[in-house]
Amino acid sequence: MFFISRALRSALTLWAILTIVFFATRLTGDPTGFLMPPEMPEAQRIELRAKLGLNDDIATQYLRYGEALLRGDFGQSFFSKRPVVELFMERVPNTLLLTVPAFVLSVAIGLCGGLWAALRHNSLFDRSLTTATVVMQAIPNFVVGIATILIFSLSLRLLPSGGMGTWKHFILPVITLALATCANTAHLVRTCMLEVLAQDYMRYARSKGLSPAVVVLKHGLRNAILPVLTIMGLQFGGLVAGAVVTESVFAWPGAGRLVIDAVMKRDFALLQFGILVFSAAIIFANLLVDVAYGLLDPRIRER
Amino acid sequence: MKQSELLRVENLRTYFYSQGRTVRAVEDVSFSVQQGSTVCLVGESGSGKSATAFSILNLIPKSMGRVVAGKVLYGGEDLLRISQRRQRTILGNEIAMIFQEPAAALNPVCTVGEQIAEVLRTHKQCSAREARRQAKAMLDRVGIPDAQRRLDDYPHQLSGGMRQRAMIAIALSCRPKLLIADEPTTALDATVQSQILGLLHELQADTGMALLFITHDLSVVAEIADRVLVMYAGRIVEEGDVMQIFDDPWMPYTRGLLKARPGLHSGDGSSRRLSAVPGDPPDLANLSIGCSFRPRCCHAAADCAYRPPDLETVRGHSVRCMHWRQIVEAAGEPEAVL
Amino acid sequence: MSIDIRVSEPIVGETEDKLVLAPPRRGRPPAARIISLSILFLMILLALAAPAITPHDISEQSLLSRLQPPVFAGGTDDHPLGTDHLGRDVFSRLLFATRTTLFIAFAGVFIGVVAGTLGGLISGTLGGWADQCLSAVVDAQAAVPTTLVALTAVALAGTHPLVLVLIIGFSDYYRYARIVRGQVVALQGRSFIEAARCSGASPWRIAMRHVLPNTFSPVVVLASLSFAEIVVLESSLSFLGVGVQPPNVSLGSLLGEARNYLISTPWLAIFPCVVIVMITVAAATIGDWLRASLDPRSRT
Amino acid sequence: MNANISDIETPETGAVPITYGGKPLLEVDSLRVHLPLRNISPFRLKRSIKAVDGISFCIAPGEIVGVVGESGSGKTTLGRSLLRLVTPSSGRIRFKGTDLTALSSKEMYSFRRQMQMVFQDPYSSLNPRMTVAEIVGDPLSIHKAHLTTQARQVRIAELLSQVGISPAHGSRHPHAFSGGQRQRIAIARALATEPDFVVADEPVSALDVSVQAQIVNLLLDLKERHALTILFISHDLRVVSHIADRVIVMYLGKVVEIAPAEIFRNAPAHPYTEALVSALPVPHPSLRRARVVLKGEVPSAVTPPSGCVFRTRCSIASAECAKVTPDLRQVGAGHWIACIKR
Amino acid sequence: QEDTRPPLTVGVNTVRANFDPGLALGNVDLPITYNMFDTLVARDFSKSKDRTSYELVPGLAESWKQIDDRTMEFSLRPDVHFHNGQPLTSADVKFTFDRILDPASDYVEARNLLKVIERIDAVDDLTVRITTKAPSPILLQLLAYHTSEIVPKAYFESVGESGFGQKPVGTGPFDFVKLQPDESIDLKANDSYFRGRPTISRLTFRSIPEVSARITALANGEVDIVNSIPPDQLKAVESLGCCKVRSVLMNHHFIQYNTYNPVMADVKLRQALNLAINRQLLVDALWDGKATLPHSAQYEAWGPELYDPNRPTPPFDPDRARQLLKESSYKGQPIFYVTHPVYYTNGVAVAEAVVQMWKAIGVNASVRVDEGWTQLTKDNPVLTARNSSDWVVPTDPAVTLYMTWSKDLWKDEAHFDELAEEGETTLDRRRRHDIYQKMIDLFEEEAPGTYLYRAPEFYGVRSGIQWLPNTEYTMDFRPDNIHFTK
Ligand SMILES: Nc1ncnc2c1ncn2[C@@H]1O[C@H](COP(=O)(O)OP(=O)(O)OP(=O)(O)O)[C@@H](O)[C@H]1O
Ligand SMILES: Nc1ncnc2c1ncn2[C@@H]1O[C@H](COP(=O)(O)OP(=O)(O)OP(=O)(O)O)[C@@H](O)[C@H]1O
Ligand SMILES: [Mg+2]
Ligand SMILES: [Mg+2]
Repeated sequence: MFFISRALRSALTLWAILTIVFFATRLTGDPTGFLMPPEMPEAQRIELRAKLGLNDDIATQYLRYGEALLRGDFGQSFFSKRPVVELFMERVPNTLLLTVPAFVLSVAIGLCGGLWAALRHNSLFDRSLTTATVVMQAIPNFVVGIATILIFSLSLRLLPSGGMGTWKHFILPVITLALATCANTAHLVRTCMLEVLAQDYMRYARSKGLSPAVVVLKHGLRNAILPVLTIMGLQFGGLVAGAVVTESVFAWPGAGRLVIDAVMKRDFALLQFGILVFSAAIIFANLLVDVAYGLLDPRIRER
Repeated sequence: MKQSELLRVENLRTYFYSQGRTVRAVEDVSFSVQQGSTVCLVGESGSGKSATAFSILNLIPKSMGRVVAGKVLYGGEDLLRISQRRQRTILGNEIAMIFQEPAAALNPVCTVGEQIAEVLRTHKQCSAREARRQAKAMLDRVGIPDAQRRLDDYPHQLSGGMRQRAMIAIALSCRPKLLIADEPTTALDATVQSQILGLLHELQADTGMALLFITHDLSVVAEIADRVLVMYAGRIVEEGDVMQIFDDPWMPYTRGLLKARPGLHSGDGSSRRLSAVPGDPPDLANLSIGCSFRPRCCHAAADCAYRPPDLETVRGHSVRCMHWRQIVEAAGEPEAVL
Repeated sequence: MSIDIRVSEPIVGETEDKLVLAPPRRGRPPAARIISLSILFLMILLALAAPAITPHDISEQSLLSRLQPPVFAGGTDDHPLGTDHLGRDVFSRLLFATRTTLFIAFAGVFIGVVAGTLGGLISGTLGGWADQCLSAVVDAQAAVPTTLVALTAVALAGTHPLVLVLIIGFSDYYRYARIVRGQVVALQGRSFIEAARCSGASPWRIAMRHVLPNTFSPVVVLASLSFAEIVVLESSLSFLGVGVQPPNVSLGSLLGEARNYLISTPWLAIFPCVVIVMITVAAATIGDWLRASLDPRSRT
Repeated sequence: MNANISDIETPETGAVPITYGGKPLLEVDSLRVHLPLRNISPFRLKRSIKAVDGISFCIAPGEIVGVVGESGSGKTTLGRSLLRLVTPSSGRIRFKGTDLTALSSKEMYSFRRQMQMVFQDPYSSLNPRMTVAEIVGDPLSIHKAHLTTQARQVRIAELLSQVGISPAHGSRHPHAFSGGQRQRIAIARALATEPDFVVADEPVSALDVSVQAQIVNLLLDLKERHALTILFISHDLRVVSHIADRVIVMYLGKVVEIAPAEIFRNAPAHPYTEALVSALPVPHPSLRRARVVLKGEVPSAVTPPSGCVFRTRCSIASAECAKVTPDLRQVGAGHWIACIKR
Repeated sequence: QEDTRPPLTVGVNTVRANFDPGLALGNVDLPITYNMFDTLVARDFSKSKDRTSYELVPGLAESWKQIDDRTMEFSLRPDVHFHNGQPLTSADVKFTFDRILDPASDYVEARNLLKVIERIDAVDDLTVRITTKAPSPILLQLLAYHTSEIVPKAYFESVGESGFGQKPVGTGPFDFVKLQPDESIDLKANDSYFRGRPTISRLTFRSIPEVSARITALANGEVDIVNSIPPDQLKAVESLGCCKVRSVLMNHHFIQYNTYNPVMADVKLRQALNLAINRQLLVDALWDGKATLPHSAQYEAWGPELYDPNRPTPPFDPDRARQLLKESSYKGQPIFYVTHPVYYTNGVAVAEAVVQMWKAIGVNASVRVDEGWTQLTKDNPVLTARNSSDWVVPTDPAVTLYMTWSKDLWKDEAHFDELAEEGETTLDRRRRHDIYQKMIDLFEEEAPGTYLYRAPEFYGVRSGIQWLPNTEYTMDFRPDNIHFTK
């Protein structure tokens, strides 16, 4: 039941997002400028607008769109003339190929780094990590991306500069994507772990004569991971957003670039669906987090 | 009655460091615990009772403070200087501790069963199944109804009293020689408190373990103690047999405490006013040189401010006050509190 | 491996009080704060004074002396940090860029904080339907990646710095709203709020006088982190071509311009990067410190 | 599904038990506070905790009435409902003859001045971000807005010194004070509007033994000097029996006994009160003895036992106790119990 | 048997998602479609050394003859097959144009270009007849343009418009294999190509949007050729040691003034602005000296009959400009130069430079970057000037001049339009010469805009590959234009 109400609310959220995007795009943009070269005369543009159904008043357009949605038709791209669902389904796996390993990597690095820093609170490692996290968060993704290309690809000739293909193609974009969020995760794990370390149950666990590993991993991490988990849902959103930029840098044919293109060219149907997909993904990620939270934290379960 | 010494604490000194201040939480504390006896450590909040307990087990987090000096002799070994590995074989096994707040001390994400079994598996090398069986037996033992089901409950699913009993079950599962109980009944209702006290007493009689019982409640002390240590501002200010403390308190602080208690059968008629100990507990980060009770002491004299009083022992009854003789004489026998 | 929370080290021999009484170093040393504070202060000062102190006009071009290296790499004194692809003075542009970026970040954070705090406060205080609606809006916004929101919004509404500021501020407010709302709800259970109700304080008064000040700490921390994120967001927008546009310059747009020159003239990118890092690190440090000093408990 | 049985069977007593010493200041009649529980599933019936379940009593002016009972027995909820901090589900609260339950929150405003509360935890009852003077001055600026800044300062200083805090410390934040001092500040805040009635919810439970007596004395002083009426809630029987004129014993949302303090101390009638008193640790080691130990756990307030709520732990309970819900009945002067066996 | 021909990978800006030649007319599409499709009439760039002009030669049509002023008949080359094996017939040709000319279709841009065509008739299997609405001097040019690339009727109808865009089938040298939009498109050699067997086995276009990454990929050998190298990176590419830079002149970049704007309505102001621009400086500084200054709105490739080499290049005379400005009604009103953030190489840089030059003569100018700049209408108060570029192919003034300038920002265009319409329907060469020169005169006088330079496009090519670009964004990998030396 919890899920039904959650799902309803999510659906409502998505509808709201869709509506806002719908009106915002249509009130401010005209895709025909992007559909034809600048050299085309104005009459052609008007003809094209009519063809795309953009000359009707916006309420009519909205109703038409809503009606199509009810039929499960999300429209087609102005540019490729293909159903947007199809376009996205082609791209989403690519984005997942990038974001999922990046997410795993980021969590792994973040977890280990944060844990170690917390355990060695105020050590050199801890201080460097804290500084590094702030610095990492400060350097834009694309700078990291291009810099890694120049270093590993141009100078060292170790890795390809972009595109998909072999496993080597994954390394740079995944690392680029992971770096930004792993700094965040590490910082968070550190903070949470420090808090947990100060808890009575940690001392109590030690007073039972348990080994340090058991104390830290079983009693500490299991508690520290909980707040981290909540943030991880949000991190996923950040990752998706980061993917938009990273995909552009590494010529990665993912959904992020599709959406950027859609924004830039006012490809309405594509943009609407894109934002829908991203939002749904993030909402879903947060839902997963909630479920995981429930599984990991018995205190939540009964509520 | 011949008793042998189980634990001996010598000149223990523990400081906390926070926000650039040094909190002298435990200052030169010495005492010993005999096998099978009950020693009560009394003192108001912040007087360093818990700090003493944690120092004994070497559980002061490095990030917060240090055991600065002292020895904790247990079976000829100094618990503060033995290896970590050796320490772990003693903690939870030969010396167990019950924490002040069971709600905070039990790990919220592990079941009670897990938390009991964990100790058994660590110290007694039981199989998982055996540990679980023993865990259930322990829960039964401490009087938790429906123990089998409760094994799989999480701490938050238990009532306060049950949580405290679960802690006791954990502490007793390896049959320790010494149990340090840090205010185990403070957070509990009167009826549950009496259940727990009864339980501890019973278990102690069964297993012959020694009990270091920390509390701020003198009536609890009256109920269970053999020997009493009164702590004030990080120091032991009075030590003696329970009868000595209750019948013939020497330290003005102890006297004040005893007098300040509302009696169930007192205070009818004219004045219901209690005789309060004036003032507030001291700040352990800013102690003056002299007697730390001086600001609240109605018998304070000028020389109390100059040097700290030493612990004076007469007939196994020690007191840290320079003027105790005069004070006791002047007051005569304290009126019996009934 | 020995682990921090574990035991204090075994004591070796007798202790010398002097050694022991000195508290061990804890937390960020104040030096970091002072440095951070002076960096940020200096940045703000430079930014404010930029029009007066820049050696060149930021759009003053010298097409014949383009892409000159900085002075330490063989450039001339006239352009201490070299020139860009139109022969404009990088140093001057850097100062102005810092000015724009600081403005966007400060104003963006300000809008976010004000809007978010108000929203969270209203939502948490009123509860019921108002809460449901506001939370739904906040959820909706949290569900769309900020970069995308900003990208879409900027693409649609234009790239004027003020528009940017508004968009950035409002694409960020939901986080404050969430935190504040959570804090408000948590505070409802605290007895000093009950005490205020008991003395007849109106819900509004409780919200403003009793609840609001208690939400400062988390908001300040978040704001200092957001500060960094906003700087990064702004430059990502520049990268995607919708950030601050000429003749305005921001650190992000400098980076965006410089990205095609990373191979031949990398310093064009390095300078703004360094400034961004300095600003954000300083902001984070100061945020940390502000939080500590806003808390009356830690005041002595 | 027997969740509602006790509801049906509890007769509306109507008559308010015992008026002790003249015209009551506060009359509580069949007060019920059922707090809704957040439901796991909407398919289940809406459940609620019967935190206070049909309580009637009254308080005379200048009286100190103690309320004792185990944790969760509804003491705090009772206190909060008297001040309309939580809305009663049914029943009436008459303060100086006005039915508070019928008032809108606007109309309640003028009564707020006359009724105040002191909370259990002195650490969370003071806003950490306000100075002590601000805390104490806050009710003044609500109810005495006409005061000049000057006059307000004077009043704040007065209040602080009344509770034994140096007015010079007014600019400090609460964290700079010890627990006992904080509790005194909280009392000063409660006194700021010169109330007639104060609910003191466990005001000494969180305090050190050595400081408890100070607060108790302060409250006694105030009662004497200002003819303050106090509802003193505590689980510490000793303190309650010491300070109170009459004691109300609660168990699982119900009153099981109301007795004058001496009777409560010396000859409690209800088996629960007996057990409570017996559970008290002895005051002196020489008095160690065997005791009546209550078995079992307090039942859930969501689904309380039928009939007498205490029967599950009562040593003298019989089958009848499960069927009959005992009413409060008078057994002596000002002494009422709810038990069919005694 | 084993294919010993090397594969070739090309790094391009972007690989889009639709390759229907009627739609894929963007600069980024042409390099790809050009290698999959053919037109009836082909262009042969090899005759001109710098490949900025071409001759029209038989393509899919073996020969053609003028039937009357409005009709032309084309004989198709026999034995041409589409990639899917179907032979090319007149039905395909008819279908190709009919699909575009259908007023309900999406081919708005293509239809605008081909609007002169009235009818296509299939005379027999290998003969088609094209009837125009009026005599058209540029019909062959139009038929050689990308919009006129021939698609297979049967296949197109079976997969539909969007299906065709995804899996195009043509007659060209390379056969579509796989498309991964925004990543790459794979083509393989069409060994039965009617102009001969291609010299490369596979042709891959990889999307690499970042310049640095594109250069890196070239340096690494991940790709063999890249396009769109900014002039500032030429040295970086050359210094790699493994690559050469090839360049070719493309179209003109110009500035267009909004003469509807009350400020810009003053011709003296416009002339002053024109004179204030130091074009040579732009060319030297921003284009590495590789751009050229045009002789007004003319392309040499128009041929000697239409091109007048004696027209001067636009002069730079700041003093005269100041003078004119003083004489004009201009009173310091703001003048906005609107440009797209990335559309043109150096677009923003030039804008900033030009604005700087305008400021130097005392004009209150500033740059407005707006990625919706193509949509700005004449009544937009901000728009006073914007940059744009003209058409270099089809190489005829009818296209270059009329398509560029009879647009809506030039208020007094009536006479210009009349001339243009006449020029479009006049077959007489001398008359056309006069018409277009007249139009250029008009343009120069009225100054609705000004030409800046003819911009080059730079390609990086790994050594060992002999390949030349054309004056158009097409990249020609037909057998005669790509060879390997080793
Ligand atoms: N981590 C810490 N950092 C700084 N000071 C501390 C820390 N832990 C305890 N203290 C201080 O040390 C002193 C002794 O604390 P301790 O916990 O031993 O008191 P206690 O007697 O157990 O009190 P209570 O009855 O409240 O449990 C107190 O003044 C306390 O403020
Ligand atoms: N806001 C609330 N929502 C739901 N249940 C509540 C709420 N407040 C109290 N309760 C429940 O109501 C019952 C009575 O609570 P109350 O706080 O009045 O007891 P108490 O006698 O004051 O206990 P204590 O001695 O622990 O303070 C308890 O079971 C408690 O869990
Ligand atoms: Mg303690
Ligand atoms: Mg309570």
